[in-house]
Amino acid sequence: MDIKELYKEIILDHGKNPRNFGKCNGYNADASGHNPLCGDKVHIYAKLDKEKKIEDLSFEGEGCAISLASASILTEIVKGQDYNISNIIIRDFLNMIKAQKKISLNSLKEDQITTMMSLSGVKEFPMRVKCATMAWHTLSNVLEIKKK
Amino acid sequence: MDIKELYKEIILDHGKNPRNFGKCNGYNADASGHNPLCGDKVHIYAKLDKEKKIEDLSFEGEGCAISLASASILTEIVKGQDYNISNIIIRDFLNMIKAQKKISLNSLKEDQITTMMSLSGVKEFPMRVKCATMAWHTLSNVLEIKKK
Amino acid sequence: MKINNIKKKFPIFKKKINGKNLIYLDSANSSQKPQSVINRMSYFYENEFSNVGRSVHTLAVEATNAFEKTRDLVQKFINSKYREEIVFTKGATEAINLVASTFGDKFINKGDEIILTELEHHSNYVPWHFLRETKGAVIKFSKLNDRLEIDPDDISKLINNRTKIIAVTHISNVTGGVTPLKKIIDIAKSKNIPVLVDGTQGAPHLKLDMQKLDCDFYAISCHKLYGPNGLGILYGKKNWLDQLSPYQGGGGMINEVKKENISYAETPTKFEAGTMQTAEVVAFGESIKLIDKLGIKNIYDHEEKVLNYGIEKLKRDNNVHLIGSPKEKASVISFTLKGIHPHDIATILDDDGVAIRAGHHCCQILHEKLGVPATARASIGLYNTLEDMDILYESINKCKKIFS
Amino acid sequence: MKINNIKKKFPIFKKKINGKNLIYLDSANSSQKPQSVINRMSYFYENEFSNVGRSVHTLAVEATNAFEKTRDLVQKFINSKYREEIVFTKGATEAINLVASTFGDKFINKGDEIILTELEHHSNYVPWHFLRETKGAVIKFSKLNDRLEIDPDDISKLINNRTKIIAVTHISNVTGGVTPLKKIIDIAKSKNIPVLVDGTQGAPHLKLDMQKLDCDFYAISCHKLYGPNGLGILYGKKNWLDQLSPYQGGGGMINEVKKENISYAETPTKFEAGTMQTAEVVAFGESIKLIDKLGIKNIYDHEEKVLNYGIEKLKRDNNVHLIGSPKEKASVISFTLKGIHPHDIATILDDDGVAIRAGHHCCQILHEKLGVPATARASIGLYNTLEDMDILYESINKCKKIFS
Ligand SMILES: Cc1ncc(COP(=O)(O)O)c(C=O)c1O
Ligand SMILES: Cc1ncc(COP(=O)(O)O)c(C=O)c1O
Repeated sequence: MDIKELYKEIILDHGKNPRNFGKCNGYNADASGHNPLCGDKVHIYAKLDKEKKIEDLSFEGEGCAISLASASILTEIVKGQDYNISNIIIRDFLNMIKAQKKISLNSLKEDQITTMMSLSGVKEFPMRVKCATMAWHTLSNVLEIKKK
Repeated sequence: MDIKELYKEIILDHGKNPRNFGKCNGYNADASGHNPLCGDKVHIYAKLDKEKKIEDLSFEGEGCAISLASASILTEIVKGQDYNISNIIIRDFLNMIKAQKKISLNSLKEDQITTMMSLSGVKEFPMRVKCATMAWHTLSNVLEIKKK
Repeated sequence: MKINNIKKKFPIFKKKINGKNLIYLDSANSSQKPQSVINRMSYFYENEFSNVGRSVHTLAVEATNAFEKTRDLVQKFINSKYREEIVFTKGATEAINLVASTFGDKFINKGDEIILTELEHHSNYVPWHFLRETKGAVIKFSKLNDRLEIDPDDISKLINNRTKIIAVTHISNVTGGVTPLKKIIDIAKSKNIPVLVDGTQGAPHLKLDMQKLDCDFYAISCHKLYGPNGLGILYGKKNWLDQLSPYQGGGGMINEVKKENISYAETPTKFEAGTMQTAEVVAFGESIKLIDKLGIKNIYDHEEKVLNYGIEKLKRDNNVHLIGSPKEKASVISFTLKGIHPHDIATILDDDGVAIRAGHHCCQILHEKLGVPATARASIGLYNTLEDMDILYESINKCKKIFS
Repeated sequence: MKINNIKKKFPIFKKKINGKNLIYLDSANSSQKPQSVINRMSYFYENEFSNVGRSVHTLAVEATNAFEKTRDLVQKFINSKYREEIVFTKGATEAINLVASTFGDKFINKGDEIILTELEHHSNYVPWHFLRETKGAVIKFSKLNDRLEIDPDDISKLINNRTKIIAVTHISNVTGGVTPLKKIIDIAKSKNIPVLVDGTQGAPHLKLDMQKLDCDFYAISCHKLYGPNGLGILYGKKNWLDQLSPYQGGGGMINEVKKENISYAETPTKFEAGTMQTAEVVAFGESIKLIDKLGIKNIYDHEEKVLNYGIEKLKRDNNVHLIGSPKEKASVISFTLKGIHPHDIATILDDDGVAIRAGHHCCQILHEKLGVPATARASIGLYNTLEDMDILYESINKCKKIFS
């Protein structure tokens, strides 16, 4: 596969200018992820309201373009979703990367799906899968913690 | 090499009926040897007189035919010799086994040399070298200890 | 795949020993390797070699995948619940040292007791002895019965509230006796005592099922399983491995390293310090494949036929004394020959191409009990045949002739 | 033997990566293997395999001889005084763990100090950290100077009467800096403090002479020396090794085993518990032979030419930031690229067949000091060429284009 399939415009853009970077105001749940082999780190901050909706979502972290872009895209897409939908989005994303499944969410807009799929090239680069999935696993932890 | 070169009549005889077995009367020096890998053991007892002669010499031990025969032959040949000659005999024996050198001792009788040389077949069986040399190394220790 | 023709898959059997065919009866010491294992290793070095788990380039990715695939194969092979329960070690010896050291550090204090048996290999005694030296632990040896079998009732009697662990062999490397593990583990579980099984001799012959067996630790040597040198496996229940501290420190086993403190990776990574035996692990996958293809049950049945045939033959000879008479026995015939030291037997047999082992087989406690410093041991692998037993028998006769 | 044509002796270079030639610049991680090493291992398994040191049959004798012959070769290679000073281990990591554990047991007590440097690999830190955890030892990190060199004067200042050992790398696996060992060892000797050298990166590039260097311990990884996986060497002065207790317990390292007590074998046997990596040790002999044939000095000169050529090229690029500027430097170029994370560099380079490593290279202390979590590292082995540096340079340009 062409290396440019991995480093698409949109990924390079998110990697260089990550959206929702920093701690969002009034966050009430957070968790961190870490890949000890390469040193990549991510910290996810979420503000969850009583109706089980993710009111606000942001991240901090350091790492490669893939991991930053992935975290950035994650916050863009999941912000504003409710718990259940968020979990389905996470599952679909991980399935796309790990099991090469298609994303087919009714609640997502066409361009949101396209954005998520920009990361699908990662599946051809097994050592980079963790870079792409870490933020998503971490958000999953945030939601898990909050449930308890 | 034929296995019978190793197990010569004379070796089998010494192996079955070791000479000078047990503790000799009035021994005043002794040392033991041990091969941890196979469990062979030998203990040499010597009675040394003031003129630096080995008045009496015996051994106890357990092990294979080669190791028993070797200890038995050792006691037969070295008994009655003085220190210096004993050390030369030991050296010549070890050289024969390890470096394939000939024995050429003026102080030994023809048949004594033949007896010692009956063990020369061992050099073709590297794993058995220790069996054949242990008693000789141990006697060397006995003499070393006594010197101090 | 037919087991009858299996010798052909092991290149060493083309070799002549003193002009004779090699009759290899030293598999309990280390087994020979099939061509598939040897080739896999060469192929790996020639085409795929890289360090695993560290770099992101193509070779590293392929190597890491191949390495981890063997972990999956091992998981299936021993039916452990989680793949994280598989730790690669240098051998069974290291596997047992790992447990004795880390379990001992955490759970064994002065006066605490460790139960072993008189049948244990030094590798399942010396590591525990270290705890006697460093911690003041007490070691109790469970006595064998007259058949030289491990007796669960005797183990049961040794247990008290200071007992911290029971470490026991699966199959004796001297008598071939198969330990009644299920009984021992039931007793231990009823008293909440963990059990380590030295499976070095068990793994090559018996179907393994960790979930059914329910032991806490199980040690395997890959080189006795037709695999490469320098590789072993520690199975440990995840719950235990998670509790234990790392064994060796180094690259790959850390989470985060600071000047003041260090945090460690998860199980099993935290136990795999430094560069691993990548090529060996990858090649060991082929051993498992071979065993699976033949079927471990078929291997056992075949070996049992050879074993029983050999025993029957040797029994006919009054000069042969067999060591132990366990009711359930696998793959090992140890014996002494009246008036002939085992070393002499081994040398004379070797002259006929018959490779056996003579010595205490790293079981001095047992040999002290037997009252002999050494025994001769013929051990059987999947490649041995009835004919091998005939040649062994004839060669033993030759010993007697030489010594008559 | 000509070093210019040496790639041909390493079969992996026939391999294509994404359709391109393999430019292997990850030798500091693990080196590729020459055909002679691979063939020796296969040949051994196919024709000579047996366990060593235990049985008396022909195969066992041959295997034992082959095994011990490598010990002789290693002795010559590092010019140690006694062959007993060579202990075979699983790797440099195990070698350092062995010393930290056994030396620590005996000589390090609460409040005693261990001096390391900020340049150390985790394998030369975590084992000492264990002593901090178990014994309350204190670890002091000697600070690097601005060139990221180890500074003997700084080490000297850290020494006091609680200092028990100094453990220091020979060559940094990140900066390539060559440690002024002679100075450090002189200082240490004048105060009677033993020195362990992590020679993992030193051995592949520098002429070793233990008697001249006069360190107390030296750790080597054979897989970085063009040898097989899963094998390392600990050199220790006989006087030290004799004093230390065994590290792992098991078969082969004992003198006599009784129910109440155990006595151990002599150095080095007492440190070689369990079945050793026979095939690996035998095959490693071929690595030494290859290095000897080429001449380690010629290897160094060749690598230096490649290194300097590469550095000069990269220096021309303002976006490239080289890590460290040690005056004496061997074989490693670590760098960062403005605005591009090392992982992305490694992935893009891999697309061109260029295998480098990205990450903290098991040196988090150093990376914390640098203020970056990861760097990119191109490391050079004897098979690398000037052309490899050209391709590296072009591929780095491609990174910049993609990210522009
Ligand atoms: C019963 C038993 N336990 C442990 C071991 C030690 O295995 P290794 O030497 O492969 O570590 C052996 C093999 O010698 C054995 O037979
Ligand atoms: C400087 C240094 N020390 C120690 C090690 C550890 O070597 P190994 O992983 O072979 O045990 C390495 C290799 O990663 C190294 O580069």
